[in-house]
Amino acid sequence: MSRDIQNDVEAASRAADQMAVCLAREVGDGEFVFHGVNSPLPMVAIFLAKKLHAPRCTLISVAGAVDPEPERLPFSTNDPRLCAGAAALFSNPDAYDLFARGGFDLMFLGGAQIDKAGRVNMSYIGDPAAPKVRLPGGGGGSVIMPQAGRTVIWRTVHDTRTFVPKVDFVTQTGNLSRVVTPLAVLCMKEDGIELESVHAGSTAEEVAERTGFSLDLSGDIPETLPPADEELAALEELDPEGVRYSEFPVLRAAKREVSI
Amino acid sequence: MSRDIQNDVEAASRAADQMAVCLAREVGDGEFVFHGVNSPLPMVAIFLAKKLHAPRCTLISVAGAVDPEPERLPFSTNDPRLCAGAAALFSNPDAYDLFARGGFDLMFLGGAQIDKAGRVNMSYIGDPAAPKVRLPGGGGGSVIMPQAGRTVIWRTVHDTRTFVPKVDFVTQTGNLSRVVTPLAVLCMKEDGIELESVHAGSTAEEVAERTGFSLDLSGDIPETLPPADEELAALEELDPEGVRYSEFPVLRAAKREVSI
Amino acid sequence: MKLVTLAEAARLVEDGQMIALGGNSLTRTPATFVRELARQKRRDLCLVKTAGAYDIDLLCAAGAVAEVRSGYIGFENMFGLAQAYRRGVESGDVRAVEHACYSVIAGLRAAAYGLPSQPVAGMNGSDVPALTDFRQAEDPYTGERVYMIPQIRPDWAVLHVQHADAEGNARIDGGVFEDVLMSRAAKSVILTSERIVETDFLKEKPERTNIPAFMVRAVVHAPCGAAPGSCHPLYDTDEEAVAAYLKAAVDPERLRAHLAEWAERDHHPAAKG
Amino acid sequence: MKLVTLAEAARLVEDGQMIALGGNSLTRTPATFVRELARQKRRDLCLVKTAGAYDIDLLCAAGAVAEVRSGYIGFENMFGLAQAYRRGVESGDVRAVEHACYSVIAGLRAAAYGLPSQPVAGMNGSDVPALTDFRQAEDPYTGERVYMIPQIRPDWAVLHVQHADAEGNARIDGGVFEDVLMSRAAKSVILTSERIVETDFLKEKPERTNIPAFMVRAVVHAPCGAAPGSCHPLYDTDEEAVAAYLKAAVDPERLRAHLAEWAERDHHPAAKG
Repeated sequence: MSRDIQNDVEAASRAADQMAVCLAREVGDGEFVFHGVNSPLPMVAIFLAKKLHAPRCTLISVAGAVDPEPERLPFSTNDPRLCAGAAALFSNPDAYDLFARGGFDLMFLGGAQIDKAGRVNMSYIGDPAAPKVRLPGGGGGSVIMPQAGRTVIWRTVHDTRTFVPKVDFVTQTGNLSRVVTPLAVLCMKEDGIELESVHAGSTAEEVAERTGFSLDLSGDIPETLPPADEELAALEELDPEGVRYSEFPVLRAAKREVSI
Repeated sequence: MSRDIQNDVEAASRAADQMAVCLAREVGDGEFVFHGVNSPLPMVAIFLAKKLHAPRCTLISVAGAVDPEPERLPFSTNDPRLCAGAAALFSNPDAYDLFARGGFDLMFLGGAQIDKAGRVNMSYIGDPAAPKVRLPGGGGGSVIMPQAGRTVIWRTVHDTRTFVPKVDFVTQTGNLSRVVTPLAVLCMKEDGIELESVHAGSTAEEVAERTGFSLDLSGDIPETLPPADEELAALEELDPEGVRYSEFPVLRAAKREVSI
Repeated sequence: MKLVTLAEAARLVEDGQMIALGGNSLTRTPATFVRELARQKRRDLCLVKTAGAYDIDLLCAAGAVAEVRSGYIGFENMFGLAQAYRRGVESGDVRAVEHACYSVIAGLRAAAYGLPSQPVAGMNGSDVPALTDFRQAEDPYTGERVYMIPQIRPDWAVLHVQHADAEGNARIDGGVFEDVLMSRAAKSVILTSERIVETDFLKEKPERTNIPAFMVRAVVHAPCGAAPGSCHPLYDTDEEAVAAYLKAAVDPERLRAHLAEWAERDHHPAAKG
Repeated sequence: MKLVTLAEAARLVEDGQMIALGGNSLTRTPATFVRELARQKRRDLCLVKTAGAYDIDLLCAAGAVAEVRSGYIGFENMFGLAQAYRRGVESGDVRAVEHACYSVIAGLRAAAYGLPSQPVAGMNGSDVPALTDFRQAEDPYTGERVYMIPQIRPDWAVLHVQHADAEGNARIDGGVFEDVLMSRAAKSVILTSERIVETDFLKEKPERTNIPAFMVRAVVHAPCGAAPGSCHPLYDTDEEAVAAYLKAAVDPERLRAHLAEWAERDHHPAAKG
């Protein structure tokens, strides 16, 4: 492995750990939280929160169970092994109904494009009638986001293609609380998304440069609380296979290289 | 038992057998049929039809099963024993949905009042705002009757309190096919309910006299096809305890007297 | 641990609240719980049920009921009309909100789905919608006019089940009727259960858990909790006891005796919480 | 007896029909059936699914698809986008009817409940309703404007299950996702099943029968019928096989090879009908 790639791998690993910890801190004890398909970081974060500060939070996952106790965390977040150890299954229609009647405090959603107003695109790049890219779609997002107590968006790249002045298509919006990226934590204020804290290794200026809409840097932007030793230890115990790293292309590539 | 009561008992028993057989004949082979709560005669009739001419009819009952094979017929028609031997349960919401999407060919409903136009009252005698009698209500009737392929009403009394010029309250209406009573079979024609056949032991004139709206007696009113030996034998084998008799007060009283 | 005594669970229900009662007719109804509500002299309840009998009638007899939303309230042929309910409605003490069983289901679905109302097929030609003020909406695609049933969101779903753990995970044997839907429509659930089981027992077949613990506020150990009705596969309806109730229901003194007579069974020694 | 061969069952599906596919993402999807539709060169299908992956993508790759109604079509991080689906939409060959998973559910509910459309909570602020022409209706009680999702009534629900008898009674282990709803919404059901069981086996626990026989037109014995996806508790996703498919999907020749390679497993000798 070259020195450059090794640096990238180390940076991405640190970012993944920082993001997992930031997402976990969003989960309050006793809260109801859901994660959907293709959500490794939120899945790891929720189990981390349950292990640390939120043992009484209730997790319902797209895999269809209430508070599962899987022996190990799978890479697919709707792997049936995510129902192991649950006392009750809970179908997806049932879970969406629970959102609709206001039963969830917190939801983690992805976003291919995000704009200052907190609108999220998971559907199309370009004109939906003749799209440049057909994205996967928002899953349950367009109904969930206006219904969840609060929504946290996570995105493993922080660049001006993601953070845009105006999304090409509004898949979902509403109740946005925070956005967590490899560089920073952003939060939703009255006038739109602002910078809340910057992870160690980056700066407010770098974040602003890699964000396609303006951020108010006039105040004092603190450093994100780095992962505590206890958090890192719990993370390693919970996720020894590195499911949290699977969202980072450079880490997937590195893993393949190592295993070869 | 006095001679008079004995005569009444014999007449009621004959009427119950005739009614059970008439109701069974309504069930076509391969048809989907439902019965609700408090429906001993329809329940017996459906099992009789399955035993004789309609082995491939599908019964779904309010007790919650598809094509049960109970060891004996219970007196309550939503007794859980009516789920015995079924390969699938089917909840009531599921059954009502099946009605709503047109999945049932035939439904048997009761009626406290029935008028010439085929409207059925199961709710109130007198003004609903200050009723003389609060009846049980129509169960699923008001949604079922407009949705079932056809509805057959059964009623174990035939008098001018039941067959009225205009019902006090329309609980349910629509898709009425026939009305079966201890005296006769009536059927729904374009201009309303008419007499189709008269059971042995009664006459068209008696039926007309005991019906509170006009019936056209000008044509030839045939006698109802009496129960065939095969039908009676199957009925006795199917229902040795006389569930079909339980809707007749005189037979309930007689049974109590005998058991004392 | 949500396991409490019958008396404690019944005290959760406040005067004037709306309660959906599980089971159907004389099958798997929360009879023990209903008797305790009567003994605690609860008042002005609004009861929700598709097809009720002993449960609704007893609460009407006890003067606990202001309103009943249902499709059918009656005993079957063997027993006849629900006399206390009938008397309550005829005297004006009880408001009967006329429903079809399916419109009760639709109203519960509206609550479960977070909607102000739920469309329902059928009801054409019936006087029920006008009497109950069910309004129509125009379907925005077909122009068809469809009845919309307003949300029914009970304060409590009170359900009797065969298996529950101390946290409130519950499994129902046999027909579920509207119980699962009621658990989703109500703000919270109170369970009475024939057996209190270990959670590990339910974990063996989580597919069979009908009600997850997080929906449940209280669990009562109530063996024979549906008597004098039936509870599959454990016991059948006790027809003599139902007949005895129907005689008691017409007279306040005898109703008190009925409630007292059942009190010992209801406050089962196992049900300590 | 509804037990037929895979080829016979697939021939029931006609060009241009609407099919709801069971399971979710790479879990318990009717993969064997989908491959057979591709081998039989079915065309112009309209596919319905909340969250799809291999099943939808393969049919798009095979040129079998005119329209997809879904909330999410994609492989997860390990594999990336659903390239054939993406290409189909971007080229205009496949019409993507933009839904949320919950609006797919609402459309299926409308069909199951015999309604022209079903209200759904949420979607405020989203461009999805305008793009897909979801219209609003005014709630007749609150005046609130609610999105109504038009009925989705598939010609077929194609579901892969763990247990079915020869008549079509089916039991699902683990998560049911939208399978039960799809069976009610569709005009008829085709089952592929890991095991063909005696009806008596299902009669022991009729509570666990998710789909009653009367809804089902055909049953196919399909061991490993969800592969390369997973089927709880029998097998996990075969990640290498999924990766191999994704390479095959970009090229018609390699796709034919993929379908041919799986043909022998799909036409399982046990699956004689």
